[in-house]
Amino acid sequence: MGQAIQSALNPTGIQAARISDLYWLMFWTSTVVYVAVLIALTVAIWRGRRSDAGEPSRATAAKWVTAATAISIVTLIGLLFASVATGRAMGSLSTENALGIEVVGYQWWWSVKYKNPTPSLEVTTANELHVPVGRPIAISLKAFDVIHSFWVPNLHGKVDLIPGRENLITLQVDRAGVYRGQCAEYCGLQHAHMAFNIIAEESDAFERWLTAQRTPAPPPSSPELTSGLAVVERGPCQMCHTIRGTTAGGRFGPDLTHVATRSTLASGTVPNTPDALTSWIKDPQHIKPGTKMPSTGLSEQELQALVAYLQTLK
Amino acid sequence: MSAETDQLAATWQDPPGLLGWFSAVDHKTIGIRFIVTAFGFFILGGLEAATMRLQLARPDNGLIGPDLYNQIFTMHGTTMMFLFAVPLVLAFGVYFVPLMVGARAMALPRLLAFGYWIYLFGGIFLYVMFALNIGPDQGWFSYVPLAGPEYGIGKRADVWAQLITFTEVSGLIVAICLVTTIFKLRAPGMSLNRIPLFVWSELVTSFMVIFAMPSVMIASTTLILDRLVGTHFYNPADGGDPILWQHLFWFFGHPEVYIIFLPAQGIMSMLLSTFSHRPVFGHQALMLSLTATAFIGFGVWVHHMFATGLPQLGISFFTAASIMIVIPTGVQIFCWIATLWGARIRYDTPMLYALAFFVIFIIGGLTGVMLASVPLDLQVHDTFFVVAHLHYVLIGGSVFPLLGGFHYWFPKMTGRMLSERLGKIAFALLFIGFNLTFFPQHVLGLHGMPRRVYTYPENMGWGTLNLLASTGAVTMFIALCIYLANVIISRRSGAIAGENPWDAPTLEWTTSSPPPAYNFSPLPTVTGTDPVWEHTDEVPIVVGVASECREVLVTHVMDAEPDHKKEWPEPSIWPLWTALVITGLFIGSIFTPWAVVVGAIPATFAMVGWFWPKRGQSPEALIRRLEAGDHPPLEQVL
Amino acid sequence: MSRPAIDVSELPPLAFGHRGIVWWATMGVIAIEGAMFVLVMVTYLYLKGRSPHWPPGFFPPDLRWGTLNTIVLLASTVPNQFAKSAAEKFDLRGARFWLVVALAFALAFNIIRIFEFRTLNVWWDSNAYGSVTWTLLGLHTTHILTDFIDSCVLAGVLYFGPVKASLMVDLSENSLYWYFVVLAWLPIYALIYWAPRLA
Amino acid sequence: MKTKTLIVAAALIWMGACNRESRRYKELSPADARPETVKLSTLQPGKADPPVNKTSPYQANAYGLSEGKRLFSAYNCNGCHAMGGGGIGPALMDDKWIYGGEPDQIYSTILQGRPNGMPSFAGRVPNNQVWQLVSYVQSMSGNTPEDAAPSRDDDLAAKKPENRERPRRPKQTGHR
Repeated sequence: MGQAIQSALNPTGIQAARISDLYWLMFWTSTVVYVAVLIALTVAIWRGRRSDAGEPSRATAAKWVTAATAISIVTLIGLLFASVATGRAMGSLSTENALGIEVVGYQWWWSVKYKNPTPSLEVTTANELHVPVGRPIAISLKAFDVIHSFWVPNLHGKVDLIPGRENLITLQVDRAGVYRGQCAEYCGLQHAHMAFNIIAEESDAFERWLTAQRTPAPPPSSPELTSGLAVVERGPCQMCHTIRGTTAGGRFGPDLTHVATRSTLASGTVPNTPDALTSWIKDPQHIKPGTKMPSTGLSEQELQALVAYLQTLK
Repeated sequence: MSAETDQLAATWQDPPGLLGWFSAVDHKTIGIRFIVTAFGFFILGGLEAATMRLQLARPDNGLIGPDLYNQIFTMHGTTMMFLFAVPLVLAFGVYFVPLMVGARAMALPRLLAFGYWIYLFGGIFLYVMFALNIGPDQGWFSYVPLAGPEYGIGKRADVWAQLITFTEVSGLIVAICLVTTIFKLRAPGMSLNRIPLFVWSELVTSFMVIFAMPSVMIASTTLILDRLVGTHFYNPADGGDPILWQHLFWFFGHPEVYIIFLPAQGIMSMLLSTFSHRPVFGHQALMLSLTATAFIGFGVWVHHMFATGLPQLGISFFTAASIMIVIPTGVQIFCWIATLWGARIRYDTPMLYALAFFVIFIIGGLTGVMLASVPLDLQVHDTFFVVAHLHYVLIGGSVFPLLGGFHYWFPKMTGRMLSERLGKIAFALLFIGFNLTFFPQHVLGLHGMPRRVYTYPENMGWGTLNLLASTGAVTMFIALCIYLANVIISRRSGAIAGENPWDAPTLEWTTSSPPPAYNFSPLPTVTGTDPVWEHTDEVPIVVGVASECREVLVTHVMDAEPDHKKEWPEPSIWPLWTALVITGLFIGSIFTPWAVVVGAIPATFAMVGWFWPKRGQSPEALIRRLEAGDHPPLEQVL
Repeated sequence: MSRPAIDVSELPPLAFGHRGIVWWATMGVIAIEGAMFVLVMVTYLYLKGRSPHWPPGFFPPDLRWGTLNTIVLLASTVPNQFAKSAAEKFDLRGARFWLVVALAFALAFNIIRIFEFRTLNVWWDSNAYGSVTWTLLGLHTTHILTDFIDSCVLAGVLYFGPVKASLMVDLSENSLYWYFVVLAWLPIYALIYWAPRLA
Repeated sequence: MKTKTLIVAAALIWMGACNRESRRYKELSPADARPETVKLSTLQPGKADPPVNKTSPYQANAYGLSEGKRLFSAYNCNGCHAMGGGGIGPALMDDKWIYGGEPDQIYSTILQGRPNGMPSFAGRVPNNQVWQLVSYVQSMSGNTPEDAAPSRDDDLAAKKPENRERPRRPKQTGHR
């Protein structure tokens, strides 16, 4: 099944592991029940072929039906307890010294903010969450426009992002790696292209990444880059996008301060390569029909300068 | 005898000619219309499904874009739920309930006709709008805010909401007709515990309709108000709440599933008993389980909302309820197996569909248990696992029995048998195609493929299973074409059926095929659950019901003792006019609230035309008669 | 063949109450409409539960007209009952007279209802509270209006139309439905006028 | 004859509906992105000639209007024209238009900017988005079809929804 980067049956976090245990318990119970019932059915039909087989006395039949019902009740109660127990266990994940992240769902991308008591230390990025391995993570979920749903199958079940409400999902990653998540609540035209990555790394690597993210964008170091920045600041980009350290402060598109460090563009639609970036800026509606990103009709040299500049946002 | 039957035929026939066709009130005529229309929409919904499967056959497919895809999956869900499944299960009731309870006609025939027209016009309305590119695109569940005024752009969501009004009005009307018929028109001797299981399932279903559908009516109405006149029911910024929509919708939406499922279970009991030539084992246990399912069915809606972050304590109750609702269904399955135990089974096509029910539905039931568990649901909710589950439940649990039931009752409705050969081929292909289509989707869901995506990237590794599913969809499509061909051919040249080709036990098989306009002559009485199999010659018949006017015998609710004889409404064109006026009102109110006010005027006139008596005497004359005491003694009527 | 037979030729041509067909139809409608009323009232309480204060930022509706209307509605049950029992005594003259009296009450009620809407002190598009209040009152008004028109038609038939004795049954069930509309109003009145005050 | 009229009527309805309902995102394509006026550089503000078009292509298109509404707040038009009620900038809900309320005039106002604070958005806002804004601004004074104009938004009820505004003929006043 591919590389199972988005599979509930390949858990790499404690929460998902608990769920998949429950799944396999239910799976095998169900299989047994299913086989048992079909065997009973086959036998029932088979006996009909024998001439001497008559109708069972209603008493015996009643006995069997009652027994079967009793067994199913017991089984179901068992499963009920297993389910509730799993639920409790998942709730027990402690959130003290948990890493606090705030995710806001937009049509059709994710805004990610790393909370911090001192506002200047807060980090905003998009469509990509870096998290430390082995430390609980408390993600608060909000929606900007419509209902979305935050779902990383390898790590946890899904929780909805609902306008006017705030939901919380707590998870913990046990193995370093890249895990793919995707919006799971139908949210309009590009629901299909609203993915994100969770990059789990050892805590020092994570801290390094976080501090790097705190720095503003580096100033342009060459004329081409300067004109690239000019496109951002005086052209269309800054209407929606923010690049910290420049005058670009739009709030309705992803934060681009460190866009070059991300692995994908357009919320997991295409890999983040210079070519992909160029064609994305040139004609977004071709790559992601309906996306809120317009194509801005930049001239070729403007486009080149812009892409060159964005490449420097590491 | 034959003089009387001629007289009855003359009395009960629907009037001839085009006008007569539009004024028909015979429950068999209306029932057939319902069934044909429902299957028509089934074909459309199937075509939409096929289109989606083609689009998903391979990754990054460009066959149809997101806009059209979203409209199509919304149309598919809406069509299958509101224009196919519910109308069809009720339609079988409309045709067969009066026959199975030995009644001469159905209660409230004009209302019934009105219900059909409203349903038909609603369906046409939806598809015309779809052709105009105003097809709903927010999902058959229409979650706000996506369906709300700000994000539900244009009139598409209004079309959906108004279609709901059409179909719910129709469904509620049919439910009332069924309940009244089952309670008041049963043949003498058919006490409650002798009601055939299919009739009982229709009764329970009708009650579910009556209490569930108002919820979605309120939901869709408030949605339209939000969109049209700017109310704030679902606006979180002004005291509203999107979750309120989900409560209102699923409080209807889950019972809806059982509304579709219970009548199919009733058909199952009929089929198994007929083809094993035995009374169903545990008749009353089955009645109880149907009823219990209905009751619990109203207590499980929140399991569609586990991911919305509702308080943990509250939702464990709904987990428990959702798991426990399996028990009554289990009881039914066990009783059916007991029925088949050692029986000499005839493997005609209807029976094959009944047996397929076990193989397919039980899988759906078991995955249902998984979905009831909060933690597991959080993983598979809104994935293809749920798509697989719901199709195993609704197609395996409902469509298969319904198709079997159609095979079973086709002779009664048309007088001709369906071809067994074509029937079995269609069945085999359908069975294979179905599992091919939907079993892989369990795996897809577990491997992270969400629902309602118009495409998926190559590197997710979902391609193979999706291709498999699409192949299965094509197979199903072929199977259904064969089924349809079988119907068309056999309609003309099928073998003549006769009264009771399957040697089935219930009353509808004691009259000719197709049944005469007056259903029965003489009117039957019953002494047990399986009248045909009990020695019919000692069983008394009913005499003394007039044949020169539309007179119907009304009986007591409990023991079905004869109570009084009521004169039945004549055929009338007014239900059609009223339906047309109401249709105009509904469609207009998508664009302006004033349509309701303006439309009320012709609606009133239509109502007057409907209710104003055509025959009778002048009030003064009647007063004189009544004051002369020319009326049944009061102790008789009170 | 000489099969035993049940002879029903002596049975009456109509019956009142739960023995009749119309009663069951009416009950079906009452069940549906009742469910709708309950659901909107639940919606009201749900929204109330989610709001820190109630009514949010508006004065509660004026008691005057609403209370007056409640009295009118309760009073209307008297002629309604007379019409019902007259019908069940096959007293057509009395029945249609009392029906007209009941209609007068209904008319008065509908007129006062206009003032009720005008003294709700909130608009439907002000906020969710306004929306649900207007919807609740509007839903009940539609029922009053439809039953009003319905009764007018019936009265028209009883005075001018060709009539049959079976109309007495329709009349009696029509009064039954009026009782439902009256009973449904009481909890709605409590919600619209008193919930904002007691909260 | 009758059938012909029917067909024509049907065709008209169809076109009307399609125009209202079509999601015209494809039009935000590179070709149409630049303002319809000849300009040396997109980075040079102001001085744009009046557009080639006289009316907005999104006048009766629900998608374009709702996009316009979204951009109106995204591009912070609210900052000065608070919900069209006016503030630092003039009100947009009334019938008084300093520089004219015709579509092409609004278009020029957005692209060129105006004295006393209205900045130029030339080179910052793609052409089609400008037209979407134009249509939305017109809907604020009820000058777009009722069935296409935006309805109430999921926000505090500050103003009447655009689809319930009664139309006001724009009057060019030249002053506030």
